[in-house]
Amino acid sequence: MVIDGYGPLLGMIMIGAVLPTALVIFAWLLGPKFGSRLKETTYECGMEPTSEATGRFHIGYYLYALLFFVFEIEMIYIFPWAVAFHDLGLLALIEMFIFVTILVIALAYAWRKGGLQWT
Amino acid sequence: MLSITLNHFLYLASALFCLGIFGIIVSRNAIKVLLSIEVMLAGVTVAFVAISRYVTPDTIEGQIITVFILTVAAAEAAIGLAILLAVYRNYQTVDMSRFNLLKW
Amino acid sequence: MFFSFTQAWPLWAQQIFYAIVPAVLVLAVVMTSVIILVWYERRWLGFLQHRYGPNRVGPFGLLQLIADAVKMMTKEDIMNRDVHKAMFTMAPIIAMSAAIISWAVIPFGEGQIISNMDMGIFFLFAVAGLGTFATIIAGYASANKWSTLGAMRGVGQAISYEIPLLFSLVPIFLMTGTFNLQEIVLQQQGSWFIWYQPFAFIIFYICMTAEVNRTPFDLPESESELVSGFNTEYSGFKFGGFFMGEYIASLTMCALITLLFFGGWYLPFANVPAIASLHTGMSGYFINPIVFLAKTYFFFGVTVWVRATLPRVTIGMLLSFAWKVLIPLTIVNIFATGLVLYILR
Amino acid sequence: MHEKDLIMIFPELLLIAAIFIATVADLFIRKENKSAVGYMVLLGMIGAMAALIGIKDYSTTFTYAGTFEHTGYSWWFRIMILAGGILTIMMSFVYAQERQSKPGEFFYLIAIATLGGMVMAGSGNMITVFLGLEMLSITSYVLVGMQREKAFAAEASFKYMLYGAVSSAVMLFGFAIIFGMTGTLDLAEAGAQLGGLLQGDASPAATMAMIMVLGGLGYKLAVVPFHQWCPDVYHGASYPVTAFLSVVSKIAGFAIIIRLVDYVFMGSGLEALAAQWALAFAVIAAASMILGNVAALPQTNVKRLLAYSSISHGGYVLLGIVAFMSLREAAPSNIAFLDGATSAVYYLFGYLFMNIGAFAGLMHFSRMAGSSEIKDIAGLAKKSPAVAFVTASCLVSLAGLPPFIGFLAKFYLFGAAVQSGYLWLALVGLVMSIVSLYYYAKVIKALYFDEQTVTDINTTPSGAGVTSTLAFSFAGILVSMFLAAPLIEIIRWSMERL
Amino acid sequence: MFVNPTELNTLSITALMVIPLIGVLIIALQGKSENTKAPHYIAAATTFTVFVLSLVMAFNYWPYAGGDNQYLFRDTWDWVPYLNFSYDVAVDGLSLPMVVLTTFLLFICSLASWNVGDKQPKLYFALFLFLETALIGVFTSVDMLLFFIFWELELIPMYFLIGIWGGARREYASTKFILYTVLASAGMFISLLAIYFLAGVGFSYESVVASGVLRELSMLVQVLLFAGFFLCFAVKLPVVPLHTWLPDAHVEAPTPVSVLLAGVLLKMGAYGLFRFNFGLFPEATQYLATTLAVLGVINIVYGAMLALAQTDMKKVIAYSSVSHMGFILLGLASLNHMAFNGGILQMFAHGTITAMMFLMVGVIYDRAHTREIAKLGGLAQQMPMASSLFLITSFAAVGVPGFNGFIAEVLTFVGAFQSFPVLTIIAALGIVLSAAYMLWLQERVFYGPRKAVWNGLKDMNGLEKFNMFACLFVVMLTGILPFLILDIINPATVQLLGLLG
Repeated sequence: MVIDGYGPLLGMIMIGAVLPTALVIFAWLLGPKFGSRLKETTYECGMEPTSEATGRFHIGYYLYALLFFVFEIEMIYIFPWAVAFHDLGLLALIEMFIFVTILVIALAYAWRKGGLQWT
Repeated sequence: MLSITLNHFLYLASALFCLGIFGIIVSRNAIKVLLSIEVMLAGVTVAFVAISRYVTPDTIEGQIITVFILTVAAAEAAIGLAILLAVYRNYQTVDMSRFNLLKW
Repeated sequence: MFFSFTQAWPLWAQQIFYAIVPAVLVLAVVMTSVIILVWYERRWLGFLQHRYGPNRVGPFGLLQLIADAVKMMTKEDIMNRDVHKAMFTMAPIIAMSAAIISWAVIPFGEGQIISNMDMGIFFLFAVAGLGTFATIIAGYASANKWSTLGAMRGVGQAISYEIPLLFSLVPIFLMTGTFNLQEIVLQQQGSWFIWYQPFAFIIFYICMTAEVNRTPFDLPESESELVSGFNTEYSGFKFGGFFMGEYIASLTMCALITLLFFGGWYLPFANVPAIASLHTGMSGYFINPIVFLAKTYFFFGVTVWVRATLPRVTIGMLLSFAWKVLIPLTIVNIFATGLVLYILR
Repeated sequence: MHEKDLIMIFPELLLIAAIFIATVADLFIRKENKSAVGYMVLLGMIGAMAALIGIKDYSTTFTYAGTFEHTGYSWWFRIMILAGGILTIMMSFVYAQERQSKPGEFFYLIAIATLGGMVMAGSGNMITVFLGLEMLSITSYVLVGMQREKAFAAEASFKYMLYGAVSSAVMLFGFAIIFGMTGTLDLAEAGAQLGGLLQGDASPAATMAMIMVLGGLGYKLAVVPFHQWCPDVYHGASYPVTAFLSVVSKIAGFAIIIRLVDYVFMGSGLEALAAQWALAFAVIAAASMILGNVAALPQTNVKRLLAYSSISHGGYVLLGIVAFMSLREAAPSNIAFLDGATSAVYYLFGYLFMNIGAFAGLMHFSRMAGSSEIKDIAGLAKKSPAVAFVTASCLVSLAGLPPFIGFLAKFYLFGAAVQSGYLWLALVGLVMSIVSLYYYAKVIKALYFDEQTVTDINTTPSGAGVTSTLAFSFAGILVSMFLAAPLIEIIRWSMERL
Repeated sequence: MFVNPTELNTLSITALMVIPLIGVLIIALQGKSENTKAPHYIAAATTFTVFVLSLVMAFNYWPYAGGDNQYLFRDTWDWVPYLNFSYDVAVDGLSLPMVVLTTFLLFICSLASWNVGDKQPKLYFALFLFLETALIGVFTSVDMLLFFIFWELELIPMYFLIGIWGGARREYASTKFILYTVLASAGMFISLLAIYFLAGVGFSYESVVASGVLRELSMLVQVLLFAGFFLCFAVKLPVVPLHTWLPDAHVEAPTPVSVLLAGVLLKMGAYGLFRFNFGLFPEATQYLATTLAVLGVINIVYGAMLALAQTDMKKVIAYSSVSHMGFILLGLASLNHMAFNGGILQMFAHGTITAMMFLMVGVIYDRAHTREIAKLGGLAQQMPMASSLFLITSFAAVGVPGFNGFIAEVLTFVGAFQSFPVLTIIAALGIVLSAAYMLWLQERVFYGPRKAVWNGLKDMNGLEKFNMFACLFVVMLTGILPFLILDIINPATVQLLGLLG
């Protein structure tokens, strides 16, 4: 396969990747380098750092992530359907309705079980 | 110009697949094992898409199964993490060599 | 054509030219826009809050950002000793790259687009989604609990609002039957989609605001709680990377609003032959991008206005709003649109 | 696709509807009334069963672009799987109420897993195979680990998940290779081409693909090289789930394997190839029978014992497949033709009832004693003689003694194996059946002969669910023996429409 | 009362098998009353009905015994046509005496179980009646797979009967019993499969014999197939090296179960040997006849000598069974008309006589709670009726004229002498020994000085007397009028001899 027609895109990606990198390196070269032990401590509003940085997190984040996972994946079914909708009949609409109903049931489940509650 | 053939994709697919297997065998961290499974599935996906493009350009069966694999892989990962969470609650670790209540 | 002079060149040179020149052009527009927008935001915010905003450096403070940029570039680059150095450095680069690359599929006018791919919107969201990685990587690599917490919030917010954001666009796809942004704009020559899909627009607007972490949804960096959120440990240009990435992302979202709901580069009543002729030919080369950018800047102004007006919400309110209100609404909207379209056909 | 074609998946649609309703209803039903969810699911399943029986002669074969097929073969396997699901649901009422923190979910997850099995049985395409497999597997992972607070369950579930995920990835890679070589995902078409490929120049790649696919499916069957998860998972999971895994998963796996074997090896000119592979299958079958039965001997836990026994039963069924592969033409005209596939499916049908019956009965006793160790259920036969009787009958049937189906089905299998020239395999099976008698007798002996060791037994009745499961199982093992002729008639009918 | 059997649809063997199952159902369905005697009555009534029906069947068979149609009262049903397997039961001259013996002993035993069944009576009598079905099935199956099914089926109730209601080492005994039998029946199973594939006419004994395929096989194959069947029957019979399960099972089993074990189950071995081994493999039978005879003689002498050395009453009788089964084996191995008749009559005779002996032991054990010969003694004074009945039983066992044992032994010996003179003379030693151990047992248990410990013992009660006299009646009836049985047996033996050439 010859990569064709994607040349400008490739250029954009390359420039998009190179420019920030270059700027970061450039800034590092330009900037002064004093360094001191105090500067290298974790910043907690001037206090001595306490406890681990990667502790436990609210379970809610995890539940939302799971829900996101499900919905985001379902998106790859809904989007093609939407685009092809013009060529499909009523049956497709009904099928998608059923499909989304399953999603809604999942959402209702999470809702009812308190998965969406942030306490 | 740069010319990529089916074989290149298949090499990539196999490499990913083997990398996944390797990861499963060597890692003791359960999360790494889950990630390795995803890598295996990624290898499979690459193979399907490449074959679909090169061997059967007229049909999209390969792409369809890829979409399904992605979905299922996501579900599997979600369930896997949930189960791992339950395991972690009981064992306070994700080190697989500590999961020894059952005899294997 | 603009670049017809390249036809005499050898093939490899043409390819390199086409790979680089459009990219550089777009990049220039985007970067300039950022510079303008930062000033614009601060002035506009000052006006809304009955204060001056930057007004010392240059006329109307126009050169303020240049000064800021110089300062950013020459600051000391501090990394605390617990950070994961590679990831710490990578995060701002990813944030900025993702924001920049997503402009590859945004048309400034008919044909004025880097890659007119059919999967335009898919590509855009896929790339823009990488920004989330930047957030979480930054938070994790910083070895600071405020950063990590901020990153968690950022990600939670981004993924929650991603769903209604995408769902709200489905009616547009149902109507247009394509993901190609240029195609979508071309279909709006007669009338803008805002008239057909006001709900979709409102939801999209809300989600967009949350997606790019702007007030009232700027929880990842809420100063009163989390110092500066996930970028607390960043300084110098590494901070600048996030800063610029965020502004570019906002701009992208405003551009999307323009393209999807407000007719892109088309003036109002573009189906009237007199106005339609403006958008074609040589005049189109200039009018299209100008109209497009003008609309985009306008919507950016609206977001600033919102920022100046509304207070910040809490994370619980924020997330449950997305799941309990926005997602059901978008789903209803999808099927209402589908049904109407089916009946009309 | 036609609207008319929906009739052939009507049973599945009915089941899906029931699951929907149950899922939503579950959200609003109070914890002490969760059995209602079970009844809803059960009703849906029975309706699906009725619908399935109703569409037996429905003529259209494929729907959804050839991915789902309604042939006699898929019809029969769907019936078996659905029957397994119904029995499992019935036996889990008491369990779910007493031991589950989420009884409602428990019911409809079993229904979803059953649906997955049915999709697998009806699949005509690798996509559907994969989807059905995963629908079955993923819900099974959850079911195994549903008692989250128990370390056993969580660990078993995690191990099962790892095995399952890796196996399905391996199977998919095998599918990918097959897809690359044949250019189609259709099972029949790909299988037909694969038969030739296995013999030709591309044989190494095709062989590898075949091994990967069979290996990926093999874990569902828990036959020997893929069996390690089985005792642990059975041990960690609850009784209904274990019964479900040992029956429905196995039947669904065999549904695919038999069909694959038929598509790939049964073409003309592939006799030598089929013989080679049959030998490989025979070795696996023998290893499963030997390992399963021998390893079961020293077990002291009922569930582990039944786990190993289920490994061995997988081997027995494979024996039928070996016969199926080697027995290409009808035997001398004066002998009834012993069809390997029919014998395997007949065995599976019997296994369905005897295994679920055994699990249901032993669940009852374990619940009484509060432990699933054999020594703890000792002497409980006196406390509930009827249950003990059915349990003992099922165990006797598993051991292959008359008057239950286990005997006739094993006889059929061994007969088919002998006729196909695998005398040694039949002998291994026979000897191993006798070995198995020892450990089944151990359980019966504990129930009947030994003195009761646990003093504070739980005497609350197990409810109508367990009772009716046992009744159905007993009727199943008895009726499928005494009405063997019509049953085999039906199975043959379905095998001819493979 | 006499009906033409060909028109006799109302009298079927299936009915004989179904009636006990109905009994099982009735027992199972009657509530939770654990301690009533209801199951006892139901079982007695059921077994009695079956016994009467079998008698009616026998009387109806009698006029047709010598006819062309060998299998009468035949019920067939095409069970699994794909396997050529059918439900096919019928009686001929060989099986009818066995069926009557079975139903008779079951009836007697259901009465003898009056006390045994008190522990879980419902389960006990359910298994008991189930056993009856299985046993009738074994003796009437024409289809060999069906025979095998019933053969295995009989194990299950027996396993429980010994295992639950047995003595101290009941688990050991029952496990040993079932493992021996199942392992041995694998031999039959393999031979069965082989016959199925070699002959290719399905499982029907009749059609396999008629096809004559087996006779065309090489002698080696025939002998191997013969051995497969023989292994199975030898364990049941039992032939000497395989007999070790028997004393254990007998000693541990409760009295009625011992009666059945010795009276019916051992006959299954002899019956199978006679019907299947001899019928299917005539050449191999002739080839191996001497071996069988030698085994029979070893059984006779070895069993008798071991019986002499026992200290437990039940073991004495158990070994006497081993010895007596040797007579049957010798008779069958002689392959002539008279010995065949004698052997089969001996099956019947031993069934009834050994039942009497075990019943007597049961009577004593019930009262004294010991079977140690050394501890007993002088019981004749406490239990005169028991003493005299035991003496009569001993005479019957030894083969005194007037009892059916005498006729059987005479026929066997005369027949066997024509074929194996030397072996028969050695076997005669067995008779002498049997007289020795029986009379010795009588002497040690009932005579001698009266022991004070046994002063309180009551004599036999009515039920026990009824049981004993019923058995005695049968023993003497067939001893005095042996033609009652011989007329039925004779046509079958004649036909088998024709087969053997």
